[in-house]
Amino acid sequence: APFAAARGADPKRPIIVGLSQEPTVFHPLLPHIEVDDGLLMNLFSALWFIDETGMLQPDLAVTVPSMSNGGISPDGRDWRVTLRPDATWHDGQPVTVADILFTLNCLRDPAFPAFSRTGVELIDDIRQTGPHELTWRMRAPYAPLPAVLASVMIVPAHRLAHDGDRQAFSTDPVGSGPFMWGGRIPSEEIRLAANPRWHLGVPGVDRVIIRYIPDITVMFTQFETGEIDFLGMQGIPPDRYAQARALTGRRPIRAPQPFIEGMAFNLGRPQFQDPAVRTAIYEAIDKDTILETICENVEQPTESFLPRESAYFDAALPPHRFDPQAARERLDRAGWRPGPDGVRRRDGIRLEFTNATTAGNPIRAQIQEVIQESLLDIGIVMRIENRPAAVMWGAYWTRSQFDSALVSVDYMTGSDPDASPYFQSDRSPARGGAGQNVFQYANPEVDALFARANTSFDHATRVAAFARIQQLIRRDLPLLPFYQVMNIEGLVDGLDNYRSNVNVRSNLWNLARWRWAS
Amino acid sequence: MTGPVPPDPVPLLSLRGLSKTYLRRDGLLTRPRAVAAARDVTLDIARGEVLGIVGESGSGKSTVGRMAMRLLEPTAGAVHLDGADITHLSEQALRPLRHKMQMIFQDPSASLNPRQSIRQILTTPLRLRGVAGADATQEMLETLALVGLGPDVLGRAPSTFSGGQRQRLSIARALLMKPELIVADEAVSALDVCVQAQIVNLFRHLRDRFNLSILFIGHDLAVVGVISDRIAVMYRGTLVEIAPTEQLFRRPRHPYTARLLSAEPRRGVLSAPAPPATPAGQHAPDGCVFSARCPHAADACRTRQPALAPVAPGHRAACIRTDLDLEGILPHSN
Amino acid sequence: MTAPGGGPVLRVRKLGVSFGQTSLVDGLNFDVGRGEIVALVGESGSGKSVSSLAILGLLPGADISGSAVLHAPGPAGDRDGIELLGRPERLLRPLRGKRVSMIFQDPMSSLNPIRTIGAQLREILALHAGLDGRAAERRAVDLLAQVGIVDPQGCMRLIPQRLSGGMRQRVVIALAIAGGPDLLIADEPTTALDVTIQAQVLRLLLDLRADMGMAMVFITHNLAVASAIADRVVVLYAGQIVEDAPAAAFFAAPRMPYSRGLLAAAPGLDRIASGARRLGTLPGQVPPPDERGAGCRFAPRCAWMMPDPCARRMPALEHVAPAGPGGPPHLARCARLEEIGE
Amino acid sequence: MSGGMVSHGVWRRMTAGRGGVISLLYIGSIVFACFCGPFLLPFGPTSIDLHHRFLPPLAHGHVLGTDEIGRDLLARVLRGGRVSLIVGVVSTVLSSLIGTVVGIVAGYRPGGTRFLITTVIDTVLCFPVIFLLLTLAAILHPGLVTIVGIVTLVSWMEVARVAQAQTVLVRQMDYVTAVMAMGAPDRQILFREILPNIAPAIIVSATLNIARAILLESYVSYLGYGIQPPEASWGNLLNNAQEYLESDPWLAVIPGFVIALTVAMFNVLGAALREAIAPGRRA
Amino acid sequence: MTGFLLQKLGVNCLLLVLVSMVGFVLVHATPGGPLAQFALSPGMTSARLAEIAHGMGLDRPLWQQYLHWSARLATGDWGRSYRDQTPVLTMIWLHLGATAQLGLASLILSFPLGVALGIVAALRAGTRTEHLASLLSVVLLSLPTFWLGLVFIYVFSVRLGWFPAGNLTTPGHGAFMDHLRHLALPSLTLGLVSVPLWSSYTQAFAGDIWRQDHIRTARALGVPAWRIVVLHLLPEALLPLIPVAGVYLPTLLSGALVTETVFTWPGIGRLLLDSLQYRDYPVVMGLLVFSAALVLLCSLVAEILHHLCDPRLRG
Ligand SMILES: Nc1ncnc2c1ncn2[C@@H]1O[C@H](COP(=O)(O)OP(=O)(O)OP(=O)(O)O)[C@@H](O)[C@H]1O
Ligand SMILES: Nc1ncnc2c1ncn2[C@@H]1O[C@H](COP(=O)(O)OP(=O)(O)OP(=O)(O)O)[C@@H](O)[C@H]1O
Ligand SMILES: [Mg+2]
Ligand SMILES: [Mg+2]
Repeated sequence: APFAAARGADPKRPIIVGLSQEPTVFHPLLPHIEVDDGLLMNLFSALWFIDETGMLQPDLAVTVPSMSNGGISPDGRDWRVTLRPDATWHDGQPVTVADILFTLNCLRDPAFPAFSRTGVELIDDIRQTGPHELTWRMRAPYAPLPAVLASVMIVPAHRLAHDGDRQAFSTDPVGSGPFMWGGRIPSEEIRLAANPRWHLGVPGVDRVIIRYIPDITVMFTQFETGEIDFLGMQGIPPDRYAQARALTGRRPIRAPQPFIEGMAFNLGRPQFQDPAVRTAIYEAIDKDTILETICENVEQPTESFLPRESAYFDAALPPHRFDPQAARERLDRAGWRPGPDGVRRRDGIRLEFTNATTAGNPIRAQIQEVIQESLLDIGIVMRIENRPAAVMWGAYWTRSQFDSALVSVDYMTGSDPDASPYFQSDRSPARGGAGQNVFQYANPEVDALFARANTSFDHATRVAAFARIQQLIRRDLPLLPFYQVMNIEGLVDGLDNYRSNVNVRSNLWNLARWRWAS
Repeated sequence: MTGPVPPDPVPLLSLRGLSKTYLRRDGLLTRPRAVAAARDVTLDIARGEVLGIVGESGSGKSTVGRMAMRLLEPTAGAVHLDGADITHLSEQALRPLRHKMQMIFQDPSASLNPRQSIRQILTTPLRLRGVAGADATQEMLETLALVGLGPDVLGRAPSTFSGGQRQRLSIARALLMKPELIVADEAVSALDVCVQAQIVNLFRHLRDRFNLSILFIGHDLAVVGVISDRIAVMYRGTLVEIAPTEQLFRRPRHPYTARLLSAEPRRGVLSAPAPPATPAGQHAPDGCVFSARCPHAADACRTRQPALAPVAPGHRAACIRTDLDLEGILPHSN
Repeated sequence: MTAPGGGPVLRVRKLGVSFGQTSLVDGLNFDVGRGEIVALVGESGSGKSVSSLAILGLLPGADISGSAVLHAPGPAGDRDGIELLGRPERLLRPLRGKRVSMIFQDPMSSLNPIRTIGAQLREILALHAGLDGRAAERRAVDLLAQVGIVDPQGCMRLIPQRLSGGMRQRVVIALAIAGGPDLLIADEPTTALDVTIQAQVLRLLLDLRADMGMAMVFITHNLAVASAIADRVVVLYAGQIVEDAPAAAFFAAPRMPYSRGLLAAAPGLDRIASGARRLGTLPGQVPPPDERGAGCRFAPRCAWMMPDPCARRMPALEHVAPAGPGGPPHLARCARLEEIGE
Repeated sequence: MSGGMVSHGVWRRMTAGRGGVISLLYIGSIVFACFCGPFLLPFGPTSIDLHHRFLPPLAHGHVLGTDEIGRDLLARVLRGGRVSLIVGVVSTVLSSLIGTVVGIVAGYRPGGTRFLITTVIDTVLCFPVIFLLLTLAAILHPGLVTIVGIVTLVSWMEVARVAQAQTVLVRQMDYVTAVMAMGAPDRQILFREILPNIAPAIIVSATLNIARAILLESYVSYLGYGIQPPEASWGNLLNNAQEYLESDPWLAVIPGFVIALTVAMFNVLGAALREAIAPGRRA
Repeated sequence: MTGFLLQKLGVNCLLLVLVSMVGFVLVHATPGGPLAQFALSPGMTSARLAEIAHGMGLDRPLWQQYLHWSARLATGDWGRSYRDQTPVLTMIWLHLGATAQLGLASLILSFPLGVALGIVAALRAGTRTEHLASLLSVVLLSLPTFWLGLVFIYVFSVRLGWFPAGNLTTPGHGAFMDHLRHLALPSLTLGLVSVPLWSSYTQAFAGDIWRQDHIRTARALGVPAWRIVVLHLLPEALLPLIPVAGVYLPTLLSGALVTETVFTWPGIGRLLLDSLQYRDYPVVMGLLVFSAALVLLCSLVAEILHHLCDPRLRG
């Protein structure tokens, strides 16, 4: 096991975690957001999990099935999983194959409001084949499945079999993870208590308190005053990084995230259909200076939609070049000429568009303002129309009603680089597809590459396919990749074993191993 | 004796059985209580007649005045102006008739808009009559002179005047409407004797010269006496006696009137009536309103409120003790 | 009735009141003897209320000059007395209510609308008579009975709104006399009342004078009232005293032309009988405070006016007839006193 | 004609006192500065200079320093003043107007009309302010007009209540009855007799409203429904500066000071106006 | 009395129905929806979102949804939060305590302070003291709450370390004193910003009364100044504040939002904001009905209380 289970010097001292959003979903199969993940990973266990190196590590399963250990048949369609016998639920009941079956069946049931059915819907013919063993058959091979299953938390069948159980579960969830539910004050905190019977050891502390602190500035202050030990989600704003480093007894940590911050285009808009326009816009943006000044050198510039920690990341993509003159010339060549008001146009289409992002994010607003000025410089008008999150991510985003947007998106599927929901041409909701291709991006070559990569279990084949996809996306620019998001998390000195993990959506993933140094 | 004005076939103003009951909710926790401010008041005012109304404070004088002006909805009864029933006319329909009657209010400081200059205040009636320009100014100045004020007042705000001057201004405003009837509610109470005399003379003059009718409400018997042709006496909302002035002063026929007259201070003499034996307001519900305080009350007085009945020519009183010989404040003439 | 006697309780000398540039009252001289009722009459706006407020130190923002000395009552009074004008609030407060009290012009608004009559009376009694608890309660009931309230116990528990105007006026008087003052200034206490209640109130004030020897300044417009109650009459015109006479003498034979005009304008009952309904009036108007000339202020309206002394020089307030020792003086302000005669 | 005379008098009396003159001068100059000032400054309110961020006041010719992306703070403050003043003044004027008319009518007409109006007022009062802010702003298109509209919508009720209560009082006064007794039409009674007398109370609530409107705008913008970058307002300059309260406090101090000063001046103006309308009120 | 109450209750019930109807339409008319927050989740598709929305009944006609909701409300079922499945009433109840504490504490601070300030300004009208008092009110009025709160946090938490920067309690110190320390800064902030409300009304009312004759009477009778202010002026000036409080108190429910955010105080304001932002319709509607009922109740109670406290209005 990667962890040497060890109690901290002072296991009674609780760890106080500050998050700027409130975890509210305590049933891991229901739709939830990142902040819920941080909690759910500690209450529940999956069959296996992804560690900070990207390796899958067994959790409820004895081993992670693969072709080499025979857990997956050579055609990638027959799977066999063996459970460890000693795992129990928080209420003392053993974790059994029935629970796994129940969980997978929930996800496969179209009537169940599961947060995602990607991959799982391909599973067929599940059966228990031994006291601790089960098998299933895939309707089609699907390489990302292990990564997908790493985020499928197993739920207790005996607690959820009946009507109305789901609602009771929301106030008293029972899992098999390292921590047990210790109570909740809505809008204030959630308390977790160490699970003494945890199958992977004993958590390093007895209690964890997760506090909801909606204002980022306030959260930083509470970190400053020592009211929270760990500042997690949403993190410390870049412009406070220097200040945070000067604190004594606490330190900021740059934790790489799977999110890629960039400017997304809606290619359904006539002004964006010409790749020259997208390229020119990219060229006109002084990305380096933005990263240097507004982002205080905290963020890592990138050209890919994959995080650099991914094994599939292509480091050889052409770098961005800031060259407004080149941008102007490119537009001139493409026939976009400045009109009398200085705004470029072609065939009655003006180079004018709106840009939106979630309101109340000062860094993004500053970046928008800088871009706005830079684009005006080359004859493009960008109007800023930000929206609150609930509006922004509603139909406006999903139905491609935006012109362009400043967003940070995790394009991967778990730790797998599968980004087909975002880039395959048949996955655009605005065109009737099921997926997240809100860019309305369509490139047959990309479509083919995804199909190849997702059905192959051969690492080399997949690496090659994803490298080509990254190159094509970099060339076509349905989104302008600015940087890979670094979350600056804050940690009090003397709290050991924090590990940043780009493969999961929350760095609370190994909270069980955190402990107070002696 | 100047003799009563011969009754006009059609009186200018005629009040028929006017009653007003206020529903007063003293608190959330109590039932609304009915307060009879006026009960079955019947009066006529002829053209060119000055009718005085006296009575103790709260006896309903202002209430009657306001009902006569249709500024207050009567609970029962009717108001006739020039023979026409105006009790149920809408405010809209009433508007043209309002020119004919004007009111001077009891409180001089409350009846002038504190945010307007005197010119603005006096322009309002002229404008409503359609007089404008030089004519308006001319008329304004003439009327001001009538009440003893000069042109210098026009630019000033009401707050810069003394109580007496304000009272004169509101009289001037009423006169500017050129009404046929004025209801003057204690119009001279706040004035010093000199100005009071001016106004009293002015009213007499207007009555003689323009045949103006005046309903003059007051509590200074001397003033009311000097100005009025006839006087009505009210007690607790009920009209208890009505008679030509001299007749009333010489020989009151209602014990309350007698009591009122006896309280009038005269030079060097102060005759205060004995304080009432019972706390006020405790008269029998059906009996005569004055029965609780009346020194002459008989048993019959406690069972029934007597109606206003003629006791002499032009003289009516609501008292069953017609046998009494009550003392007035003027010597008996006969 | 107690005859006025002894030294004055209040001696006012050269009292002047002005607001900024406008002088409202100037050179007021008058005395109030022990147990004496002085009626202050005069046209509206002549400064009656202002002067009495000034004496009590209740006129903020005004410039006050002259002197008003309060003497202890007694057969001879004391020599020095207490100067009221310019006395700091801290030192004035103990005098107010105890030595000198005031009833204001409007009885309706002079009582605290949300405290019971009992509470208001008890407060004053605790303050000036040192009474509290039972004793204060008893004294309060006594006072209310004394001012003629029929059900004093019940009245104690009521708030002013539940009382009729006459009752309220009597409560105000009860408050004013609770401290047993030597001097009571009553500013038109009966103007708002009807004649029956007015008569009761006047009777009450006379009784109080008789019982407690309280001196009184009685401000009024109503000459009939003044004649019924006052020992002496002081007439104010345009901020000056124009006549100061014993009541009897005044009503019999006023000497100053304005006083005569006043009496002529008063509506007497005799007029009704005689049928002479027209009241005597004075022509013209009172000059506003800032348009007072150097001469006699009444001159422009005076029938006896002569250009020479009247319009040029202000006449002095002079004795009409030589007052005998202890006899009541009669003063008037007119250049032609002699000629006008009686 | 005569109305002119009195309003002339109001103006004269208002400018007679020190408070009136000072506040008028201040308001005049801040309006001028906000609407014309940006054209006279060497730095535009939107010209970004990422290499000169967070300059302290007086550095490099920036009188008030620069903000987090190197824009001249003075230019920003003046530019922001436009939005804040427009929102503050226009919504206050609108809410006072609506509130006054509604309140006066409700106060003047007992019975059905009053019941209807008080019901509407009560209904709107039942909605928490944030609820209205968030839902309406999300439904409407964000922008200055929306903000003015929303701020007006959430603040007219108070004026209406004040106006109604005052009207009920004033309507009973004899000077109103007197004019009614002359047969004057309702319009004249409402606007010539009643309105001038309830104006002081309305002015009080209006001056309180200006501050609230300016702050409310910043709040709406903060929630993402307000004016959009690069436009600024005093409130959102202050909002954006909260992060730098420790490191670069002037970014917060300056807009905060301008808001407080402006609000104070409107209060002084209100007091002077009230004094001018009610000249007879002596202590 | 009962008649009056019944009539008032009837009208208020109608108002509640009206408010809930308007509110329902407004809430559902806002763009976005309760599921928008999941749009960026990996593997989420709009088809999936539509299926979930259908399961929640969100795709039915609005009037049906309203009827359904109101019918259940009538039976006492306020529904459950979309976000965490907690029953709405429980949710409101859990947040109400925090808000009530904060509101009460700030009231205890702001009311006496505001009244004192208003009285001083009224009594010293026209003097430097009055100007100073009004200046203080204006400054407090124009201070944005979050700004003031942050300054307090920097001064009293970060620099001086006297008080915690937020939350209800310190973990492990659930004691009463600890809770009071947590309450200190938020209530100070909210208290200070509400001072101008009380001071401006008090100044207006007390100024009026101070000019009235009965105050002068009290002075003429030699009542000491402090007694006049405390016993004569104050009670009368406070009476008209009762209806003001009746309007003000319910607004604290959501009006304390900014303070609650800055000091991470889990109150109703934040619940409302979060529910609005996540389009948690049942909670939003529940809060709306609850706060509307509170508004109506408070104004009714204030009216009754005003009648009980003011002897002039009593029978
Ligand atoms: N709006 C009202 N609501 C209830 N009761 C009222 C109202 N107006 C007057 N009253 C009552 O009606 C009665 C008569 O009042 P009114 O004003 O007519 O008396 P008045 O004879 O004019 O008295 P005064 O001489 O004091 O002016 C009084 O008892 C008064 O309390
Ligand atoms: N605070 C003040 N400032 C300026 N002038 C004032 C003030 N108070 C009173 N006056 C003026 O002083 C003059 C005298 O007023 P005062 O109240 O003493 O008159 P009065 O003799 O009592 O009259 P009334 O009989 O009407 O009560 C009036 O002209 C009045 O306008
Ligand atoms: Mg009356
Ligand atoms: Mg007076």
